[in-house]
Amino acid sequence: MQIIEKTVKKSLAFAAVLGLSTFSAFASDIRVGMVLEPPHLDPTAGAAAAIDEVVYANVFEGLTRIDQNGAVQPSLATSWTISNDGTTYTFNLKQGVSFHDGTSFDADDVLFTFERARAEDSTNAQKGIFAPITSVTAIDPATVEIKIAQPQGDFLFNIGRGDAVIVAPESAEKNQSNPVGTGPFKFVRWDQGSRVILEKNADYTGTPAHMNKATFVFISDPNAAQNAMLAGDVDGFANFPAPESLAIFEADPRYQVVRGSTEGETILSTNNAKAPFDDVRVRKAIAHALDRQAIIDGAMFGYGTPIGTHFAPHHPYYEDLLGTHPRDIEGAKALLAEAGYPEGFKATFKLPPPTYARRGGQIIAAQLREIGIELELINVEWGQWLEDVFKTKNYDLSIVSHVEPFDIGIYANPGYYFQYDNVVFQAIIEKLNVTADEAKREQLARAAQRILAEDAVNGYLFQLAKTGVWNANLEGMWPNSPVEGNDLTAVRWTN
Amino acid sequence: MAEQSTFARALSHPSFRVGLLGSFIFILLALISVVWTPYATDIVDIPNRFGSFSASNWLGTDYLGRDQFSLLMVGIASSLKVALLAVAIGALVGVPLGLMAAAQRGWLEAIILRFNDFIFAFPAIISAIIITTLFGPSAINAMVAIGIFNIPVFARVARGGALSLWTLEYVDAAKLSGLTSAQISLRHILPNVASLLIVQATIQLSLGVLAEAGLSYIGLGTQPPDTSLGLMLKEAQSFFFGFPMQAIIPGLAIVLFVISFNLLGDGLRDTLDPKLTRVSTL
Amino acid sequence: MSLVEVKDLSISFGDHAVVHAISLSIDPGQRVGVVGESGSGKSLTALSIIDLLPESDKTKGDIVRNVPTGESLRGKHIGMVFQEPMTALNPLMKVGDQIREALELHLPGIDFVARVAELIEEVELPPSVANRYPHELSGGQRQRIGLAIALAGEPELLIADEPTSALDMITQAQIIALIKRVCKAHNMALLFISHDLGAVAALCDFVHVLERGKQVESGTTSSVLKSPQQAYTKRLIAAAKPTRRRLTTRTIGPPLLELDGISKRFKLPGPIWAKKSYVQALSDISLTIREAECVGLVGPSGCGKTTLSRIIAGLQTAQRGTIQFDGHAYGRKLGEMPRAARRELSMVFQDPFGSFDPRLNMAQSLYEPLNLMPELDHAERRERVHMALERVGLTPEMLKRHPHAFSGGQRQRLAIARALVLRPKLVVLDEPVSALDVSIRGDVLELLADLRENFGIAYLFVSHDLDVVRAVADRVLVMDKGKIVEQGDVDTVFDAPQAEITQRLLDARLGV
Amino acid sequence: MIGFAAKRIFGVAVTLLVAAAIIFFLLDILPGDPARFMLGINATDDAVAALRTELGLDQSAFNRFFIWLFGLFQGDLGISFSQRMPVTQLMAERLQVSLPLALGALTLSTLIGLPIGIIAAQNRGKLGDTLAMILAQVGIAIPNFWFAMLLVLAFAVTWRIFPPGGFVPWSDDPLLAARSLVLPIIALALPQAAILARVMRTSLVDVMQADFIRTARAKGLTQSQAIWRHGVRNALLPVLTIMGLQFAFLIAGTIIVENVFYLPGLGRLIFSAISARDLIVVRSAILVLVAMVILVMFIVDLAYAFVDPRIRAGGGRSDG
Repeated sequence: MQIIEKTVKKSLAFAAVLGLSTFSAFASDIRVGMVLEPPHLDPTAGAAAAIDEVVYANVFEGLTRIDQNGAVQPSLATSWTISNDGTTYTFNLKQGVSFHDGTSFDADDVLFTFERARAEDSTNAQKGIFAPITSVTAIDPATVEIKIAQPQGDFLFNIGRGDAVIVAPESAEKNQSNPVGTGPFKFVRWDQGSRVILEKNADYTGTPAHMNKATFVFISDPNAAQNAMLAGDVDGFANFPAPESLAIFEADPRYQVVRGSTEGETILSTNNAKAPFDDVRVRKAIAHALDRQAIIDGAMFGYGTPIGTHFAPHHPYYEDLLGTHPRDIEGAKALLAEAGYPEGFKATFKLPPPTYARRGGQIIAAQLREIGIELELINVEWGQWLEDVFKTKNYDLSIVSHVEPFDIGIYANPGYYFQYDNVVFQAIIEKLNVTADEAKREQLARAAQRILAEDAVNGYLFQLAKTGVWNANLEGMWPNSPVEGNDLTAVRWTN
Repeated sequence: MAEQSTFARALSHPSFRVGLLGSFIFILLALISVVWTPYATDIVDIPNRFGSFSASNWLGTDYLGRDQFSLLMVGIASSLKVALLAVAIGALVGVPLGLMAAAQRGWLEAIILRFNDFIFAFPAIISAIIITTLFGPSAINAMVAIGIFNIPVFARVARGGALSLWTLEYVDAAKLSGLTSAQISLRHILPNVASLLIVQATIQLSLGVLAEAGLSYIGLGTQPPDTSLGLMLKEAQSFFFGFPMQAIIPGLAIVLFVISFNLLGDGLRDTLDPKLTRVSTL
Repeated sequence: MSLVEVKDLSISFGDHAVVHAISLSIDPGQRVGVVGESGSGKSLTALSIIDLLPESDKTKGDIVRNVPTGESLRGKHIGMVFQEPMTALNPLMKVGDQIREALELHLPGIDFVARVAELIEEVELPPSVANRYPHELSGGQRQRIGLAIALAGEPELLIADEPTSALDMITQAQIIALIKRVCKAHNMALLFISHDLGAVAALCDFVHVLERGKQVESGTTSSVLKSPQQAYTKRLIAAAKPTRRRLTTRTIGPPLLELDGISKRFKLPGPIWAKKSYVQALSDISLTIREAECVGLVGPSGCGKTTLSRIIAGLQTAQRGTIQFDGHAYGRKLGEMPRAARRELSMVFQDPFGSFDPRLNMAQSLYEPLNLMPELDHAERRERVHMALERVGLTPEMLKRHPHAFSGGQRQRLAIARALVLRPKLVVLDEPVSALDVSIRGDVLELLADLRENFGIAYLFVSHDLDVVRAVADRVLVMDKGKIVEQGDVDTVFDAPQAEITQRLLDARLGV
Repeated sequence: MIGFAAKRIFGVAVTLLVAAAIIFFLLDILPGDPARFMLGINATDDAVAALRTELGLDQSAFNRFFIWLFGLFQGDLGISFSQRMPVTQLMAERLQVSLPLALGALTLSTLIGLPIGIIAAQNRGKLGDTLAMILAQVGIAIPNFWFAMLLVLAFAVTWRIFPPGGFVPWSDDPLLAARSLVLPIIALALPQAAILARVMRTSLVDVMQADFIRTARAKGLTQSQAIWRHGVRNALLPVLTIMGLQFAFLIAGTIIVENVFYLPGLGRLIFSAISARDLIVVRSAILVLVAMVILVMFIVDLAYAFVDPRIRAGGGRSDG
């Protein structure tokens, strides 16, 4: 706190000189930097992660919540029971909770929320969460019953995500600009383009937040982010955008760098339906040519965990498959020759805007050049990426971080943009989806991981790190992102 | 004859000499980079990144371990290319427009003038935003955007110069000789406004380098793995605390580049007829 | 005691001496003239007297001013009027305020408004002029304001540097009369700088003649004019009285050019929705020029003579009327002049500096008219150009040079040569000698007369200078406000003018 | 004067209309479906279709153009696709930053540039003039974003005198708001001031050769009196033109500087709207920027007419 005090004093001194008021924080306030500004603040009507990063667990709560380890915890539902066939969930709701606008929370709100999300004209970005639901019934004001079509292992996790937070019929339509939830923080104001201000919800019935006020400041430029931290204009970034600057913060006792990981598997996306990538030998050759550590060092300045398959290393089901395709240039060349490309070939490489893609792309291009594959780097914006790569699948290679948690199931969809079509894999996923038993689930998940690694469906690069930079006097921040969001409830100044 | 003596007079102008030398060095580096650089710029060498000045890497290496001097040469070349082609776009469209406006007067001139005012209202960055929204960011789009903004600049200078020439008696003499407006514009007007246009071109060239840097900074210009001075500066700025030279080298290169071309333009302008040059203030 | 005495004044820019040891003195109330051609150093001499030389110039010699020097020298004791009435006044300031500014400097405490009104009255302008901006006034009116500013400090000496050379004849005469009147009224000395011997003769008691920075002759005006001692002075005097030339071996032929009812009006700029307003530049002009005839066209500035000559040359079109030239008809609105007609007609312009493209050499410029005769082969073209050069007394070697290598007189000869390349039947001469120094005018006029004699070319000779017209033309047309108000034999018209404007033009002549 | 203004206003209106049409239709051929974009890569097709209808994207381009144009006249620019807020309101908030930024920079650059230019012209060839012009060369040559970053490093990071960026709304704390604009305005204004100083100097040096300065001197004014009373005002005419043209650069500069200082201005609104495929916001914001440039050029024209009586009478400034 010494440093903070010093900063405050210094600023006050300058402020006195200039006759202006100070811009430094008080000990019960926090200013959190974010790179992207949310387009609006309703997590049930948009895919943008930035929405959840502001309001999830702070303003809005779901029936369940995901804790910082990715485990499901009670939230608005204090407890629940699951029928033996795994298709009926009965939730007991928390009593005495009211929304920030004063209206009270009960089973009708849950009913409203789920019906709204399931409706034909729903604009919920994750309609898939609600698809299995066959009925939602309010047994009494404090009990809700939800039936799903077939047993589903991750249902409780899914309804703990931002897309399933509970909203009130009185305020739902206005949540985009004036979010009203039940969480520990109330929405105060959104200065478009600049910041969102939250304040402590005095009527909160759960564990109250430590901070009286929380401000999310939007800083898109990495240099500006660095300057804002150094100048003390923000107290931290949950995910600092410029890994190259982290060394400075690591070396400076005024700051702490919180290393964690995200759910983002960064992969060299490969068009499995397009020659020559439809040949597993070509994909394996690419896998042998990749030097993950160089990519992590060069693009992410060492922040990131290498992965050998499409699975988060921090997940208990993770299988270490890094050794499947060790770096082996000669082996890679041999595989290429075997596949009919002794001289290599040319291909396009579409790079979306994030640093990991643009920088990583240059490094990967240099690495693949060693085995004779010449890549033409094409920078694309997200809109174009969605259109070209994701929708029309008009691409050879791309690089993207898949940030959905536990999303190995996307490989079971042959229409997904990798165009990976493997019936064995599809059967495993189908089984996994209806299995509730932990041990069996783990077994199936590990089998799926092994198939992906063996088939070298994509180039598996690294798990995107979550590198928070915070004022050294803060604690309680989540190091990891098991779910999109910045839960500030436990964050406090250490004084 | 006349050009030579102009050039000789310009050479006695000290700022022109400095500008000429500077521009020459930059252009030379750019030209050499087309055929040769000390190292290839697409080699990634992570262990040797952020190398400092050394005998093998004169200006050190960048964050991917690439040779800074080679990058600088390539960066100068691509900045110059963008600025040069932007000038070419501006001149090739703007000069004929300006000459036409001066030759025809009347409604055609009115339309061209309105068009000029209209384009002026779209700073390069706004054109760049629109073009980028349509086609995605790239050096070519930056060039087109800057080029579009150059069009009215050249049209203005060409028209301004041409208008005063059209009142001269040798133009009447040419008309009496049966020359058409187009012939007169090519034979008598263009050569006489050429010096004005050259001055303007050097100025637009330096503005183009600056504009390219600005566009690259906000992500609308040159994209990696290509490089330009602006992009180098943008990328290096995040290492400023650890490796300040990474930013200072391209930053300084931009400043010197722009100053060189400005001095060159100033020197040329001062040497030319001051009456004629008044139309192109800036 | 003299008011100002200049002793052995020399001025140079760098190594280049412009004024060599000039001496002159001005007594109180005396009117002194300095005559010389452009570049003779007369303006620099004047500027050095009022202490306004650019800092970069080096001066030697003494200037004794028997008036209090220092800050009050300019304006209070010496006033000055400059040549260019268009640029000599601040365009952004009302003229009354510009006069008032001088009063505030030199006569603080008086009633400025009243004094400004008096000064404006003194220079014979209506009082309302005080609230006008310079661009709202004519050249003559502006020059009067310049004079009022110079008079504001009630100086003992007025320096007038070519105050009338940018004005038309009538205005020039008025301004000269005005300067003379105010000098007498205030017993003010005058230093009058001019290239025009006539103007000096009209105004000054004493005259100094300068030639290329050297003083060649000084004396009372009457003695210098009557019995000039130096060759240069004699030449100047002779040039001011051009010799008369008439056809001797040739006779005037049948009509070559006939204009019938030519009218032209210009639209004034204004908002698109406003009612359009026009100026009638030419109304119902009819005239005839015969083969080998030289027709003079005179009139005050703005009378439409330039527009008329450009319509005849096919550079502009008329809205109404017809032109018949050598069997071709043209000149109507949108009417293109037929190429066949263009071959028979050329033009020589006023400004010898503007009439050649500085980037082209003389060959390129002189071959240009042959564009109209694509049927000629190279040898024939060459022959025509060389012949034309020979006729104006120049040699083919000069063709390689660029315009800047020639003097004004040479360029005008080259311009005439260019006009002759086509071997035209009619040449429109637009003030062909006005921009030339007096001493070379005679040569050019002589050349023109020879060409007419030898080749039977007809001339339309446009000029503001009645003496020149009388010397060269057979017939004269007098224009005023877009109309031909009088025409006839030169002698008849000039000896017994019928139209008022002819009389006024004649009265404005400043003979030597 | 009124006729002159009316003529100009007519021209401005036509230009704006053409600009609106070009901006609208150019951006209409944009690839990428805003609805899909907003809902993310895993959204179902019904959700996307539902959103398309809600956003009015299923209507023809001409219909949407006329709805937009009609809205423009009423000050209603529609509802943002992504933020679901009236575009007018979004932009009003951003203009609170962009407008003071641009105008502040214009004012500051004028206050710095013109006096330096005048003093340099008065001391032509002397040490002060040379120094000022060398500084001006550097000022013109330095990229404004880099200059801005160096300012942040010095004044925000090292000395912490000014915030490194961000913005507090005027209604919150006008002092803090003004304070957050200090560095951005300086970053924008100094390069502009360098240009103005050069133009002012050139123009004044030019005017000092004019005949009417000689007349003023002959009248008895000292050199500096003549410059201040007659020279400066005349020299301002070309400077005014340049200032009008430079405003376009200033606008471009604000877009760049907003990024360095993470200011919630129009530029960043455009960028975030582009990445969200929020065309209605992109269009309106671009149109507002273009309109600002056109308006400033119009004001410059009026100012020109105000200063120069010749134009008031003549009905127009000859171009060039």
